[in-house]
Amino acid sequence: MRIALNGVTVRFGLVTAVDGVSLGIEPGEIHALVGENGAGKSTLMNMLFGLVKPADGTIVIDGVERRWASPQDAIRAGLGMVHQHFMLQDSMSVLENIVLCAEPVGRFGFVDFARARARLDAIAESHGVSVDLDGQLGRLSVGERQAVEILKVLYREADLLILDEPTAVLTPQEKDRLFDTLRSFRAAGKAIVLITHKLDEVMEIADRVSVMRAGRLVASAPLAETSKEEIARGIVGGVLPAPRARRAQKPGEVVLSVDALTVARRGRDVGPVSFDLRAGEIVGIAGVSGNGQAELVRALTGLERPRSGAVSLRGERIEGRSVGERRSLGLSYIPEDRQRMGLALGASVSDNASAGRDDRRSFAAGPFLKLSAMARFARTLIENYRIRVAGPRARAATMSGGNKQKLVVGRELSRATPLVIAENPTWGVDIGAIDFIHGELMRMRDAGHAILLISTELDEVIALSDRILVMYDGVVSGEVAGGEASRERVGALMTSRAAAPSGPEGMGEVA
Amino acid sequence: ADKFFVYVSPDPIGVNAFLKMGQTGIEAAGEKYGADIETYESRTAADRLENVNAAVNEGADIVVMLGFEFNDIVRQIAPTAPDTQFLIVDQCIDERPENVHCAVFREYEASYLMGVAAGMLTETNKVGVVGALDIPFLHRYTDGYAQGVKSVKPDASVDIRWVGGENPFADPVRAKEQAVAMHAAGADLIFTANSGGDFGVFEAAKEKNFKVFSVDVNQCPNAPGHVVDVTLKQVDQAMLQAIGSILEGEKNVTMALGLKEGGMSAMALEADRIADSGCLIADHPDVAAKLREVAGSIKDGSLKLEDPMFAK
Amino acid sequence: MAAHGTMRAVLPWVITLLWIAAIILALLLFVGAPLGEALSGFWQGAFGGRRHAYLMATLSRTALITGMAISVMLSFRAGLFNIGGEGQLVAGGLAAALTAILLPGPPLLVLVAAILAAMLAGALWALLAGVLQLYMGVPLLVGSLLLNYPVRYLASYAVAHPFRDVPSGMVQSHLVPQETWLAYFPGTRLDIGILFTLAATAFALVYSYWTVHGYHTRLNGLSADFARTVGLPVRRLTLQTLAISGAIAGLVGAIAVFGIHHRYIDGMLVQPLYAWTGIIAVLLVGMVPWAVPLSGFFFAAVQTGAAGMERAAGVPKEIALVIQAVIILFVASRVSGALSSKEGRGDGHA
Amino acid sequence: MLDLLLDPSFAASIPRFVTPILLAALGGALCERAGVFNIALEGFLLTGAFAAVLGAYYSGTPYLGAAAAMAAGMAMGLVFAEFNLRRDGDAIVVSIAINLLAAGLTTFLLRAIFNVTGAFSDPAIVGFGAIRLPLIEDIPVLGPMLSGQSILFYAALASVPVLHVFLARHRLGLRIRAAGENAEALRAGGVSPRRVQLLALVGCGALCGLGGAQLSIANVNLFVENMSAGRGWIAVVAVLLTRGRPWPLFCIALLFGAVDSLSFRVQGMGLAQQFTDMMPYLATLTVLIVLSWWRARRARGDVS
Ligand SMILES: Nc1ncnc2c1ncn2[C@@H]1O[C@H](COP(=O)(O)OP(=O)(O)OP(=O)(O)O)[C@@H](O)[C@H]1O
Ligand SMILES: Nc1ncnc2c1ncn2[C@@H]1O[C@H](COP(=O)(O)OP(=O)(O)OP(=O)(O)O)[C@@H](O)[C@H]1O
Ligand SMILES: [Mg+2]
Ligand SMILES: [Mg+2]
Repeated sequence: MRIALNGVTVRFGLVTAVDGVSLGIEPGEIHALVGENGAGKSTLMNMLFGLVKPADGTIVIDGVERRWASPQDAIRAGLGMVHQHFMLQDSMSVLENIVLCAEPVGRFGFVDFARARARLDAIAESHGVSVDLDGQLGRLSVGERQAVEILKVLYREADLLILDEPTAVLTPQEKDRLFDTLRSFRAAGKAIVLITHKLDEVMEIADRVSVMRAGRLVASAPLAETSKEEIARGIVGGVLPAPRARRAQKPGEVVLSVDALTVARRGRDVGPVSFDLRAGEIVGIAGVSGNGQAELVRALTGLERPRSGAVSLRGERIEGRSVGERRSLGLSYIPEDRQRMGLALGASVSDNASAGRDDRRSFAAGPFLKLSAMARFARTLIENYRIRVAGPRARAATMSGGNKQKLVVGRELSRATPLVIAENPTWGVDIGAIDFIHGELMRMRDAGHAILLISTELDEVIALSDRILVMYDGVVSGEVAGGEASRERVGALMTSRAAAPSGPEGMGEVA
Repeated sequence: ADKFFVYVSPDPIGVNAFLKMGQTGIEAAGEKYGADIETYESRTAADRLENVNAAVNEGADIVVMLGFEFNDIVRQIAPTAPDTQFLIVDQCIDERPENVHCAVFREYEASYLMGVAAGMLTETNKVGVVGALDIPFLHRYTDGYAQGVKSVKPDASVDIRWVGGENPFADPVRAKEQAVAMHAAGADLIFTANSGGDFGVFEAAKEKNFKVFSVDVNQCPNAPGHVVDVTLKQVDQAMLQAIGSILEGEKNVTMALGLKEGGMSAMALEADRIADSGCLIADHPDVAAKLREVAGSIKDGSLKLEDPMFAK
Repeated sequence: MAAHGTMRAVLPWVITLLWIAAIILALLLFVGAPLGEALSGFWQGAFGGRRHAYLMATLSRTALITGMAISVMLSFRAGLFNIGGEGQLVAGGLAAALTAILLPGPPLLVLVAAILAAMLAGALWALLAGVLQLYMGVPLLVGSLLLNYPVRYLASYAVAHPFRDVPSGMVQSHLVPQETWLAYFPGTRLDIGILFTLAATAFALVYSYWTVHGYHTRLNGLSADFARTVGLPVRRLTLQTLAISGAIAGLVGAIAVFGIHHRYIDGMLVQPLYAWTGIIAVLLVGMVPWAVPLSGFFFAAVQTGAAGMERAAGVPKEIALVIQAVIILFVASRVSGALSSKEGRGDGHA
Repeated sequence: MLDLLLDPSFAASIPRFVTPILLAALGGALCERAGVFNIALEGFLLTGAFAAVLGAYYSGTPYLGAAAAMAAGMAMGLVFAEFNLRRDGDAIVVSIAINLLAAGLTTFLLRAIFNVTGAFSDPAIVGFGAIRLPLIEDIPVLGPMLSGQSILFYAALASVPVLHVFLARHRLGLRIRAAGENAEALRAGGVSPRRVQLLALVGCGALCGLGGAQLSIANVNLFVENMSAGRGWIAVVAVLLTRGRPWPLFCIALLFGAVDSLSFRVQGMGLAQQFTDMMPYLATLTVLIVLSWWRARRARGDVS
């Protein structure tokens, strides 16, 4: 089918997420949609799929203008979407997941699973996508889940496939398998929209590429007529940030030492993991999410008791200590999930800023709070970290994600502890904020603090780290010195033992 | 009207025959002495206090209270409201101010008669009694009954159980369960003295087909063919009399009403009503005769019963 | 523009109030009550009476309801859904009565000892629920609720058998020594118990707004994950908060004993639903501490007012419960969203 | 003790206690699985009990009584939905309010309609009779338990497998489970989770209504204030314990019901009434503690 979006605008309250975008999507074509976080890619596609209502603009399909009351209409019209975050039911079987919301019903509205099975076998035939229909979804790897999502779309006989950052969590092998499938769709004359942050993929598979920035469509052209650099420039708007200059300095004494640490998790335990972290160095931990990073971090920060092994902070054994004790011993932690762990969204900026400080005297007199002192402290953070917010008394929830993140980073870094653990510190944050946060981490390193950077963004790890540990399936599968780190080498390590699909995924995140 | 009487019930009146009698009593009094009447129903201890307070506030001349729940309250309030008269029915308090009056009953005398009947009629030699709550006052019923049974069948066993629970005086569900259980345990005649709960026992009697005794008013029609006899408590009469003497300016009116004074009775003793009472006792002239005889000896004092409320 | 803004803020509330009013009106019409008398009766019953006797009754209810509300509020703000206030209240009341009856000594000392005993009892009972949650994994919501029943029956047993005032004929303890009774305000039947409630309220306000402990528990209440992440001693905070909250409930029990009934009467603290009214009083104002006493007074007035309405217009006073429930449904669903998230239950809110 | 357990009238009494809890719990299960945290079962039960008496009294047949109970329960479900789903009220707050509403409305209407307080009983209230199953009633212990019960008991028994199959294989069942686990996914699939949850609530109301009917026009033929007396809360616990899975739910309900009825029997053995009153709640707590503790131990192996 042939789709045209004309001057589409989507608003969320005061935020204009998508701003007058016009775009054409052709059958038999893979259309890549790129842009930085918050650019509006998902929103645009959600709107096309009927999940959000446009404030303005129209959808024209095969020359007919269409309006959706709900995604159901879009689905009936032959649209299918694989969302940025999987839309699946862990406790259900694969089959149930696929038929959900499109159930073939027999008598009394009971689901006719046999019929569904037959159809799916046929589909598996034609596109070579197949998953054990009776397996429980919760047990599947991310790659397999993706396959299920795609089966869902096929099952509904979609002619337009929208995939929102499908490769973000895939191993290269899984990615290749996915791309083969996409090619077969293209051959079958289906239209495909592929949202991604990875330009290599765009170059590899796309026929046409559109770039969004700040809700606007800044470019849309056949791949042939553009180049990687041009696209990149389009994304960030003008010049690319120069690769960060790192001052060479030899690391100081060991700050954090991890020895044969193992952590429990469903399926296979994480570890044993051993490594040292010295003052004045950034050690990056790379890896596809769900390979044990989350568990490792929880064990280091004290949010979870390890099964075995030793952790010492500046010579002190801490594996048995509480979070509070560890923090006062000199540990700061920038959690991945700012919404739940980084901040108390319901509390004021000031309350958030002073939380977890151990210099009690400076914000409390005996049992009583020094509210003014707390507000003053919040104000300094707001200034030093250029946080855009009404003021110390504003509720944390009113900040945008990037500013929320800046507040968390500011609170933790301002403690100036010998050890900083930063977990995906720039996740879901706009490019300006990313640049700023990276700068802060670097400054800390240069100032002689030890920083453990856990990130699923390969480029981030490579850009910042003095040494890179790669985690795969719960263990450190290799170490690379920052100097000679390349996407290829690290990528290879991220997928070693690639034969086995990497254990149960996403566990860390549900924690 | 120039007079104003208030009746404060200790609990929701509902199907509670005893409290209903208070209602009829106050209405009768209103008629007879040409007074406006109001009824304040209580649900909780706090309600009772507030209701009596309210009665005084609303300028009641006489506040009639049913049941022992009001002792503290009257002690507290009566001294502060000298121009209000307080009548406690069913209870009395010692060293009371002169604007406090009582009318009490000797329920155990009538209950004793029920026991006698039960003792005579039981075939299994097992009888039972369901009381609302294990409190001394209700022992007037349960113990009186038990003594009655023993007096004719010393070897008979009397199974005493209590309803308890959230609202013991109005929980037919639990009352029924107790009756069923007792019947299952062999009791063939069950005395029910738990006001609101009586209906539950009647239900059980109908289902399991055993016979029961009940209290306060003629409840025989509530379970035709299952109620042997009932004790009769002339609350309304007592109220009328007491209010009468209060209005005559008598201080510290005190009435203790038993079989002798006609404040307590039993259907068996009501020659004129027994026939169309619907009570089974009508078909047992021998038993009825025996009861009249026992009642006689209680009235003339030849048979002394001590008040179980103050036993133990 | 600004006017327009305020308009937008106010309008939903106006509509809400209209809804509530409409429902109450419908109920009154349903029982065919003369509206005029009903309303004046309500007003009289809540605030009127000779020498404001009814206002005093309202205030004495307020003392207990607000007390319970304060107790509950401290838990709720810490994200602890402790609905076991009833049990803690009963434990306190019983402890107070028994201490005062059994303990010899000068009245004032006895009174103080009894009040402390009540607070201790309430605290322990609340802690029990906390322990069940922290060490046995029993959700506080359910655990605290179920614990209401055993203590209720234990108290009932205590005053029905070992400590019963037998001659009184009721299921109740003996009277506490007359010298320990709380005095009445001169010329009224209102006891000074309400002063204790005021003290508790003052404490709660200071605690919630200006103490470190209150600050930490508040953070824990807003996000337990966050509190854990920044290293707050979540378990200790939980137990301490429950203890404080239970102690206040116990205090309320003592007020009821020494101020109103002067003994422990079976059911005297349960049947009037003090604890539940306290809970909804907190929910009504979305756990905002300074507003809690006001909403406590409001609900007390609704209850006594309903009684007045019954006297004046024959409207069953049970209407009070209905009114309260309706108000909570409409209002609380606008203000308090922060509860189920603690349980991690309920459908996803915005 | 043993003879007591073998006492046929004891066996026969168990279903009377199990039925209301079971029906309410099954309703709660629907909500639980649909992701609606409904702890207002107590209120739903009470409403049902009252409506049943109302219906039976005016229609003269228990069946219309039961119908009225279901209708009233559903209405409560709608109220819950209105405030929890549409107005986004906190589920716990709404539950508490609805429990109060039920307590208030029933006592209020009791006086407004029948002009009585506390309890209403009248010969015109026709209850469900016992249904005797010829052959089964002769089986020793099970006989009296399975035979001679109200039709509602058999309905409750039947609903267990029905609900099980419904959740497993019915379209709505599937969607209910989805709404409970990942509502966003349902939305993305073009099905409104709210609507699914609304249906679950209505179903819950209907089942609780029947449970209430068992209390008021099957166990007895009258209404008593606060008749549900905590059974709804016990049902809530049963739901939480079993996470709304029908068969385990059935077992728990059976256990709670048995203890409930046992508590009456042991009074005959000289145990103080207050302690027998305590038994059901202590039993519930104990089961809760044991299971939760066991779960916690088992879960300690996991992340989170
Ligand atoms: N439900 C929402 N309510 C309010 N604002 C929203 C909502 N969803 C998205 N936004 C805002 O709209 C903008 C576009 O978001 P969108 O998710 O489309 O970005 P994106 O390009 O998909 O980013 P990413 O690459 O991180 O997925 C962002 O500023 C985001 O905060
Ligand atoms: N659920 C929501 N409801 C209302 N507004 C929202 C919501 N989510 C995001 N916003 C608003 O959208 C804007 C961007 O939010 P979001 O958290 O997506 O920003 P971001 O793109 O992640 O971070 P940043 O834009 O700072 O890089 C902010 O103004 C935020 O207040
Ligand atoms: Mg974003
Ligand atoms: Mg996106």
